[in-house]
Amino acid sequence: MTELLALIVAKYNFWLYIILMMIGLYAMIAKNNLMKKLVGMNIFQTAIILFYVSIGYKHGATLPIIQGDHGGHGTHGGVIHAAEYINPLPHVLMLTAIVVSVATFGVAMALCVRVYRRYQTLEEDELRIRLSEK
Amino acid sequence: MNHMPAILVLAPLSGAFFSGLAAWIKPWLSFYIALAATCLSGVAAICVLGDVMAAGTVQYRMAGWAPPMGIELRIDPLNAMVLVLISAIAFLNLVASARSVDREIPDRAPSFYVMYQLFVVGLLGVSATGDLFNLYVLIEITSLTSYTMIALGEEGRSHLAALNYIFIGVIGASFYLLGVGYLYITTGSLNMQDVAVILQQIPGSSSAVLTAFVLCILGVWIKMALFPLHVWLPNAYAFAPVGFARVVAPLMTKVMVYVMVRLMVTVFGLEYVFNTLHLADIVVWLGVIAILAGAFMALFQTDLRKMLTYIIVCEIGYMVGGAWLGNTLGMAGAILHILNDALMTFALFLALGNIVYVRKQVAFSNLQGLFAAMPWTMAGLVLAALSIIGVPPTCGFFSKWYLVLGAFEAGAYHFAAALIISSLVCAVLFFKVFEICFFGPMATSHGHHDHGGGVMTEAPVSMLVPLGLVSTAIVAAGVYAGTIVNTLILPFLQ
Amino acid sequence: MLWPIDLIVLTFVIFCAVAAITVKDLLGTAILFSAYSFLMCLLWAVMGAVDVAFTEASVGAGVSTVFLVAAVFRTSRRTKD
Amino acid sequence: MKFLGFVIVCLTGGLLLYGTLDLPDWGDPASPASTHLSDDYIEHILEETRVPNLVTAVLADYRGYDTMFETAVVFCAGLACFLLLRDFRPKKDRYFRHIPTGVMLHVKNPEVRIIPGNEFEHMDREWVPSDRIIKTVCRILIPFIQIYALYVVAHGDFSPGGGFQGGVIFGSSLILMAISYNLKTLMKRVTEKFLSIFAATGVLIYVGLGVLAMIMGGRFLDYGMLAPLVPWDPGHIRALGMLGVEIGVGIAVMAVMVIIYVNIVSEGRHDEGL
Amino acid sequence: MESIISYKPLLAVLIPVLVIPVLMSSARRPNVREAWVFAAGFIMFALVVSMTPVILAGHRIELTLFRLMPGADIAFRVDGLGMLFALVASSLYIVTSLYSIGYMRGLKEHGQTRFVSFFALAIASTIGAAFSANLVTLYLFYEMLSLATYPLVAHHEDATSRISARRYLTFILGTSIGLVLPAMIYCYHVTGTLEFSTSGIFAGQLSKPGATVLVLMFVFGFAKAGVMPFHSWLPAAMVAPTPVSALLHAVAVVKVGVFSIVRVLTGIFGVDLLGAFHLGTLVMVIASITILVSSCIALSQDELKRRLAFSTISQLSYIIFGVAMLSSMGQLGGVIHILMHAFGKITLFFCAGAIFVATGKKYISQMKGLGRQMPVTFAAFFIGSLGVIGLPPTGGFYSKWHLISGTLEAGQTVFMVVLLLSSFLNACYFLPIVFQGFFGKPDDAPVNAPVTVREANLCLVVPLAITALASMALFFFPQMFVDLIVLGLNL
Repeated sequence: MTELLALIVAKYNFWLYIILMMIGLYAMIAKNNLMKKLVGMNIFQTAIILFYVSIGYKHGATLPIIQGDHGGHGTHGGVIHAAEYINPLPHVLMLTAIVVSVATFGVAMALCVRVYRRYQTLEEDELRIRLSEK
Repeated sequence: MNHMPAILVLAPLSGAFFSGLAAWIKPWLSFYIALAATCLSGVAAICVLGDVMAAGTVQYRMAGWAPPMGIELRIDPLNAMVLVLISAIAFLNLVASARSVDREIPDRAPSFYVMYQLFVVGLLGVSATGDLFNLYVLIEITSLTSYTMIALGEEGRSHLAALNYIFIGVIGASFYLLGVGYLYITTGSLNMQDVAVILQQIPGSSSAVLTAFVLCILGVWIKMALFPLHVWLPNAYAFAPVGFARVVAPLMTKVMVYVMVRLMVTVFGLEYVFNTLHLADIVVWLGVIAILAGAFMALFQTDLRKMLTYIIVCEIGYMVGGAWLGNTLGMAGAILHILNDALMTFALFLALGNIVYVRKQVAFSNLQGLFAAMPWTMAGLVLAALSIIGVPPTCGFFSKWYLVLGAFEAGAYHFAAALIISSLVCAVLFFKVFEICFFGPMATSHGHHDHGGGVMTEAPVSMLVPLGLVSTAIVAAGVYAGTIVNTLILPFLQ
Repeated sequence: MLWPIDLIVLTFVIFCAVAAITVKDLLGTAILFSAYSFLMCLLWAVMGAVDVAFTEASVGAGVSTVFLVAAVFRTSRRTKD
Repeated sequence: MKFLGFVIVCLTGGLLLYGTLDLPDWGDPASPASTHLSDDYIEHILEETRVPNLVTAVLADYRGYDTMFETAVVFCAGLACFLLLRDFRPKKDRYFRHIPTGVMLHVKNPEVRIIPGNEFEHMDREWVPSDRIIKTVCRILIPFIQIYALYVVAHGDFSPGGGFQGGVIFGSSLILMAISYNLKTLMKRVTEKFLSIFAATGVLIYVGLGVLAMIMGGRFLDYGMLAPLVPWDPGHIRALGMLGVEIGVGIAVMAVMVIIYVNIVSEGRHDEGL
Repeated sequence: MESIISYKPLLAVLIPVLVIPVLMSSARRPNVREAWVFAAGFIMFALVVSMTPVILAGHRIELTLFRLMPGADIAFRVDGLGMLFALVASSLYIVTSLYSIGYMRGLKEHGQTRFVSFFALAIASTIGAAFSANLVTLYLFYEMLSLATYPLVAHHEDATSRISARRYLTFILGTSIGLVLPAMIYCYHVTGTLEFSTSGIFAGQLSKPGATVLVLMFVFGFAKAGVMPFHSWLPAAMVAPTPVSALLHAVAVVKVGVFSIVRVLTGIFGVDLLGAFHLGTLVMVIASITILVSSCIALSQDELKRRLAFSTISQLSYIIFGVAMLSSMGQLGGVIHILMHAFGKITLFFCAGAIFVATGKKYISQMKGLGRQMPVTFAAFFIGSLGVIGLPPTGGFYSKWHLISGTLEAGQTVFMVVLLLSSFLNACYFLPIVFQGFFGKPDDAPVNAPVTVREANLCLVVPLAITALASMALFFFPQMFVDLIVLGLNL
């Protein structure tokens, strides 16, 4: 029982990101409305970001910003212990990922507006009908 | 210090923004800036190829940080080849686009050239980088630009195609990103070489590594439109403006194949892929299915453009199957086919572009009498088609040769059979087209008029010259196939 | 002891995600999506990824939502699913 | 379709779950991810770059090459919205208000020319009598938002934030202006040309700094090489370089956010929005 | 036998190719164009002849152009066999170009420039096939030939030519890609080389079933040889203008098919391997079936060119038959039949064309009494048919004689019967034409109409006279060619 709890505590973050990702993926594949698909896309990407952030997290460590007086003047101000600070690399990657996702989001949005201007609908089934009839 | 690897990528990048700014001064400036930028990167690529062949792998540490902390460009024979290919095709297509873009996207041509250069930057960066995450960012640049430029095509349909492409493409890219995440959490590094070294110590049975591998490969497959995941490709390429279809069709999928090979060979290592995992047979079967499905779907098209897009799907099967045969010959054949298929597809789409330029529509019904009308274009088309079919001395024959040899060596006779059948189907396809172009309205004119005496409505020279160059390249690549394999591909695989 | 808070926020996040893709009103979707992003950035802040949280707060909960609302304003608000 | 989607989703989820089995525990300090590279970063960044915010340091220096392309991606998005949506044809029917009388005119005939001035005022289709409270609050608020944005950009080396966040905040302040007043007010202040030139220039600042480093004899983006150009405080030269690229990123992102919003909200006509 | 490096083979192949742009450019001035054609033809012929003494002296001429893969280059090697074939093709090309002038202008055909250009391309690839040193090069020129012939077959650009051109490509390309290519790659996979060598390239790496499958793939795969059931493209291709049928579908194309099969049997498998697995007999059986069946079909054809086509099919199988006999006598007879049949059959086609141009008659039933109008033509036809049947005083006798004595030598009486029977059939479907031509009464003509001699124009009559005389001459002086074959197959 306890080790099961331990397992959950150890891993639940990963599992929940998987659940979120499945929600997003399902929305992207199965939803009928293009906007919904877009939102699903964003959820999907945020879930991945959550995964990366969870990779970066480190017990007993603090923000990846060097504290204390040895801020400016280099090495002489006491040694830095790697265990004190959270791994910055995943955060960096995820900043980029967020930017990429918002860029894709914007483009997709613009396309949705164009599609609506042309076909007056965003429901996929209706779009299919529109395409087949002409 | 040799900056060529950086210039290779930076020239089109800065070129893009400069031509974006120059458009506010004089719209036509942006085209020439783009031309200069792609030309420069082509020169740089050739220099890098020279260095690589002279002194082996070339490394360039971005910001001077040593990998794995910093990002490095790492260029070995394989990417040197791909880089030259990309920059050359980008440049030639730009030359050919000079006339066609103004006709297709009249009021937004400068922005098109900016996008175009960013697309080229993405492709070059993808094939130059030695960092897994940098690869993701650059893949996203290529995808974002191609979404946009595909949507510049036929009103309505092209937008839907692009949206569809966005959804599938994002899934693909995100899978790749996830795979990189799993790799990162197990190895703690992002540099390809470093990851490969660390993976040596991790037991092959690790489920995380397996998941990472499957996710990365799946993502790349989605991006390269391997058969069951190809649904986005035909519409996207068929409705895109020709000026862009000409460059995305030959390059996008091939670069993704390059990424697959890179992941298999450099990051995970052939040892892991073929001896630890036992997926090779399944994937070869996937390749077989892709080849046959692509070929037969192409058979049912009534529009030249759609037909070509399905041929791309078929060719992807060649490369994936060949790469997964698990022997040097197959891998060499697949890599050689990256080069050859890019050339062939480019030639095909150039010819297509010329035909579209003259005849607007390329449904089979309005291809009649093309041999008389545009003989030079058709000559290029015929050559490219023969190469696709696999007739010597065109390059298609030789990559097919290596692939079939590899299939025999691996005992994968179904793959060899699929290759042969696909060339037969392609022969049927293209000679159906040629028949229409050869006969058609001329059938009635049974008079004394001599061949070529008919009305010549040929495309402008700026579109014919690239076609001619590529056609010669096709033959040259065929004739020197042995040299290419021995000097570039085998050294890489060793 | 961090994980209970973490867990609670996560459940909220999942609730928002499911709601965002099920409501029939796209404007509601936009707002729920904004809430989702905000909770997400809370989660990341808890995990010490302040920069990421900051970005998500400004982008996900801010600009993306505005884009979404703008797009809904230019297209239709109702949807079948 | 729904069923297919469900199956695919379950397969993917299963694969990922299977993958998590061998993952190190969440937040395990001994996991390779938080030991191999991160230790090098955490221990060396400060004396190498003098930037306490590790994230900014890695983002703008160690992985500056990534960030450059990230900015390029943003630029792409802006350009894409312009390419896809921008529509130069003027609307056929326009709305005007005769200021002295307050009468609304609905002009259908494109030939009719009405110059908006102190007699006539151009109106949106969904025109509501402008709310003084909102206008006033926003007029007061916007400058503060913008100052805060500048702070975020400038202080990114020491505290959370950086060019991207700052740019987004600045952009959203402009968007707020467009919402609280109307789109024309914004487009009068920041024209399209201004925005697009900013977007391109922002990225060019980034690339330019990198190329400058190349010219000074270093690798691309090697800010350390810029020391001769900056007479004061060579120790912090890398920090200054990062600040420079952050500014570039900020400018580009600000411009692009506005471009995307404007094009989407007005379907590329730039006349009337929310 | 030492081997000499020389660019002559390459030149011989290149000259017809290089002349094509000139032809295209001089499309407006037909006489200039034809002059160029002749120039090219004579230069090529001269080159080929100039190499003959070297070959007869027992040397070889070799030239490697590109190294594709170890053991599979694009390379030329001139030996006796190739030289024989090249001589036949290049000499007949000149005659045919003279003939085609008369024919095309006589009928005022369209697209003459296209015609001569692709004709030149076809002959170039024929020479290339003759001189190729390994299977890859042979395959290259084989495909080149198939593609170069397509516009010629489809020349008329009407429905029937469309159908038959389609069938032509389907058979030729389909078999070459579907059967020859995999077989070739498999050979390379097993042995690592594709160079022709008289002892064969397989050093016991093949089992009997494997070898059998490969042999069948090659024999059927080179469908230009018209081995049944892959023969039906040839009658279809007869819609092409007669010069095409004459040179290509009686000499160049079909003989390239046969030549490839001969090369593969002797150069890839080698006599010993075939003998060890009794594959020679298998091939002989296939060949003799083709011989008999096609002869019977030929009997029932009324259109002259179709009848000739079917007789070609049977005659081609003679060659395969002879080579598959694996005895020196038989191989000599088979290979020299390439030469003899070429001259005989081209004469017959020329005659058919001449008759068509002069009288517009295609069907044998209409040709009663024509012989008195066109004595020269029918005399030549008579000689040609003698050559094909294999009676003295024509070269055909020589080859037929060797074939039969070869069967006797091997004691395979059954096959001798096949040969005699087929010769009898040949006589049955050729001689009546001549007989009717000279002594039959036209159905439509009045009883005692004055017979006026109305030969076709000289451009048509001269070539067919030449070839007829040549095939008679071959009866008396075959020695040089015999030497070539003996050297080529070192019997």
